[in-house]
Amino acid sequence: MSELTLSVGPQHPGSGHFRLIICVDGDTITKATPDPGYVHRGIEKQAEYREYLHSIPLLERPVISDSNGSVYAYVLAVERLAGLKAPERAQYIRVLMAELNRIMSHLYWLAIYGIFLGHSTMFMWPFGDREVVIDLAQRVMGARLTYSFFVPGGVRNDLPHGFKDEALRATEFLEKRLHEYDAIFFKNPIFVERTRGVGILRHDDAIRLGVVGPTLRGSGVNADARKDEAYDVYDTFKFDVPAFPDGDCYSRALVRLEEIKQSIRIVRQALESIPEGPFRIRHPSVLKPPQGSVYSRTEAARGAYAYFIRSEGGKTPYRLKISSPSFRNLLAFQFLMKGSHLADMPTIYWSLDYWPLEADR
Amino acid sequence: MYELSPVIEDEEIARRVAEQFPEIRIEISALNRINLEAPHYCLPQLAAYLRDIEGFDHVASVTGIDYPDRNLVKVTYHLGAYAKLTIRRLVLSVSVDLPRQDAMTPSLVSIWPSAEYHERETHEMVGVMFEGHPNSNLLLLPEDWIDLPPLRKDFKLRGR
Amino acid sequence: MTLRYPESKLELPSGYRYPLAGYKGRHILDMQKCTGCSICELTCRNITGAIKMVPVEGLFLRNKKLIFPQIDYGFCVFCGFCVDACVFCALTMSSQYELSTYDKRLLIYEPRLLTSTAPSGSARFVVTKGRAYHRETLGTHARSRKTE
Amino acid sequence: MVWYERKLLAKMQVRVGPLYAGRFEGILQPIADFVKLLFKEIIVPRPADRFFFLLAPTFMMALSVSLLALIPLGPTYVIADSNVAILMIIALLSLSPLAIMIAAWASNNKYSLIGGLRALHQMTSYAIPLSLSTLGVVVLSGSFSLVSVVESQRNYWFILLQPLGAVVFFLAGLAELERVPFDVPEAETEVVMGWETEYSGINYGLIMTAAYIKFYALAVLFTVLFLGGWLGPEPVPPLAWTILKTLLVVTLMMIPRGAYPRLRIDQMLRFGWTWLLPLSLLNLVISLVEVPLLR
Repeated sequence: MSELTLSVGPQHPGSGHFRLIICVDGDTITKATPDPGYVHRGIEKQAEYREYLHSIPLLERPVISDSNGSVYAYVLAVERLAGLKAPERAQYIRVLMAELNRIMSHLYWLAIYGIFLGHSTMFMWPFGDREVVIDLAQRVMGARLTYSFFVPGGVRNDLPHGFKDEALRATEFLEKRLHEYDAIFFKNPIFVERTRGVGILRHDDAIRLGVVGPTLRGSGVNADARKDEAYDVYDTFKFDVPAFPDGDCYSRALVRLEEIKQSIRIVRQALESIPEGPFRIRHPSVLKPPQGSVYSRTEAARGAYAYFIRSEGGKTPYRLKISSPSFRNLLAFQFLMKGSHLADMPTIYWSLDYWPLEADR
Repeated sequence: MYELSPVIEDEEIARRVAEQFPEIRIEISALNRINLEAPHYCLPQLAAYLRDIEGFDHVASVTGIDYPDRNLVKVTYHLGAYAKLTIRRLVLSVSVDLPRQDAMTPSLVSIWPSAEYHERETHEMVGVMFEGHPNSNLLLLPEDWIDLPPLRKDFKLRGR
Repeated sequence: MTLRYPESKLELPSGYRYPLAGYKGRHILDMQKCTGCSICELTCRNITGAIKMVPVEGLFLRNKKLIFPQIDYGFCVFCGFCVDACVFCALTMSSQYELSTYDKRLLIYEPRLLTSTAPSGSARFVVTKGRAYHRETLGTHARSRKTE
Repeated sequence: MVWYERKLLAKMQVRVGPLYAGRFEGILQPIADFVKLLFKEIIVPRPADRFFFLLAPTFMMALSVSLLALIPLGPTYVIADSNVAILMIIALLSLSPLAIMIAAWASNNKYSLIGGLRALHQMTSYAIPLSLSTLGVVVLSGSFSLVSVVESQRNYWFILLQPLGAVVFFLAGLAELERVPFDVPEAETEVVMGWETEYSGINYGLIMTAAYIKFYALAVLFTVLFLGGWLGPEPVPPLAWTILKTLLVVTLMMIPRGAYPRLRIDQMLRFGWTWLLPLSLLNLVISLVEVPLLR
């Protein structure tokens, strides 16, 4: 059979707003060219017209399943530009919420991975359990997905009464469920068969392509911006950075499972040690940071999320650059797809946790 | 993990770079942030040096900033390191000033393959030509885009 | 896990008002507190532009200009920055989330409509004997709008 | 039965399942779905071969329905009690790849083609273990007629004599029906909907109905071949016994859908040729040994 050229997406059940042009020879992919840009919204340009505070609802739009993670770096960058410092309680709340968001995002990932592998129970269960975390987040932040909760100089509101007990109960429930996931999904022979040894990204290649997040840690590089940058109060918590050396889809999946466990650990520590105090400092309602540029990065659910902001002293940023994890992982597509089976295409695709909106911005 | 304290190590790196490339302006802007400003002709040598000797093994982002009043476009590479543990915390930026018309700089894809898509994005968004880039088709913009590069300052959003 | 939506609904905490946590649902305007300072409009202008100040007839001692916010829920993203910005605590949010209508013009809430705490939205579900049907109640909505 | 599957799956996944159509827990949902499909527009893609494109669903339906005619539900509930019923069933089953290939090729779509090729690979490689495992039963009963197969199970159900054959038949049947974990031809994240991609409206409805009839037919066939058909203690009528046993088989066939992801085509073919085929041959040998022992 001669070579077929398939356009996977943007209207394909396994692609999202994204096109992957693949050439298949029989069942083997000979070439894969990613074609992003279907959801490019010019967020960087739009942010140039907005005041610092008012960009926040816009900037969390790229990744609604991890909206705290995506504005975290922005908030830190603006704080550093304007010389603000969030009070300690606010930093704890931020860490708490960012970790809850990470759990949410990873559960979402797991659920969709189930769909990509044709496992409908794996789709339903994590989605149901994600609801527990969403309810928790909603109690604090007042919305289910797009919170606009982090602001320069702290957070928007304090934790409600009784939040600690609720959160502890939720983490216990999640931990119980994670054990079940481990038994039912991760030890499922067909799941292992489908993911182990598929889409191998070796240690050197991962570094060379500059991938981030769980994709990187699945290749055995335990880099994590939470450790490297130690922003806010992350250096006071004990947590591990899971890394698995195999670099296949299975180890990328395991990294995410482990990360949920570590996030639960951080949440518990934060709930225990959260200090009393103000949650937001007073600052002028229109921020006018002095001239300068700042690069700040945080670890969002999909990897290192970085903002580069250039200020010329005005009310709005002169230039705002988002370096998003999905855009950086895009390069791995060409590399991983080549030579794999057509049937492995969705497995590899979603194991990178590619989020088209985040890549296009 | 650290042999030297972070601050001293940053200065150490800055000193080494200054010795090697006297024409480069170096600034340690904050903890873990080193900014270099290089003329564009020595970019490939600098990049090779940073990769091979200092151990910065990937590009985290490439930003182009347009300054119409100073008639220049500034391209900034943000570099990071994974393999060398002691400098993982560092983000090193290399900036190049280019003339606004006919902005052209050597591509660093051959040194850092991870720069490929970042450079492509900068090419279409800010209008910088990267010499020797393997594929400079439009990435995020529609294929039939004929307007100005959208992140140039003279490209105005409608209604603003 | 599954909620049988129209028959059973999500139990939500109370609405958001600035320093207190709560659900960010539809806005509620206290016309006695509002001074027409337009800070909410200024705040929203660069976020979505959903809020517009419109003149209202009547006697409001604190509001000399007699202008009040009008919110277009077709644009609103429920970020709640207008609530943060409101110095006089005139704008708060409620936990109503069923705002869908059959006509997008009905998504524009005039100031007087914003004061009511009653559930709004014209698409309604009618639950009979465990089964639910949706019914268009556009007429009643428009009527309630006129009377208020 | 569609309703039953959806409810069962929902239970496994902590969901509710169909709820509104019909008085009791949405029992009329399949009918509602079918009526909806009836009223939808039939879209024939421009590059498709119109005649064959429209022929394929009908052909598939005919194949499935004629399967039903051959399978006895009780001693008297049989439409065509043929002497060579088993042979005919195998023949009909091996015709269905042809129908799929017609559908795939006539659609003139790359995804349909890939899905169709996958289906072809899968069905041809699993039809062999399927027929070989039925051969064991034929050897034991000494007849190709399904009625006499059941009658010869008076003393023992054949599942006791031939556990291997039953397992092989079950797995090969799952593959033949394109059910999870063998639903590779219609893996929606890879090839959209496989060979069904271009079908819409009632054509799609026909394909789905045909698939479910085939599903049901194979479940009854399993009951007849291995579970002693309508044989059972007296007060319950024979027909009820068949239906009861069939329901059990159907449930067993549905459970994998909730518990397993889908296999990859090469893994599946490897499983078929390296495990199921030798096992079915082994089963044949076992049954040849068993025949003199039982006499």
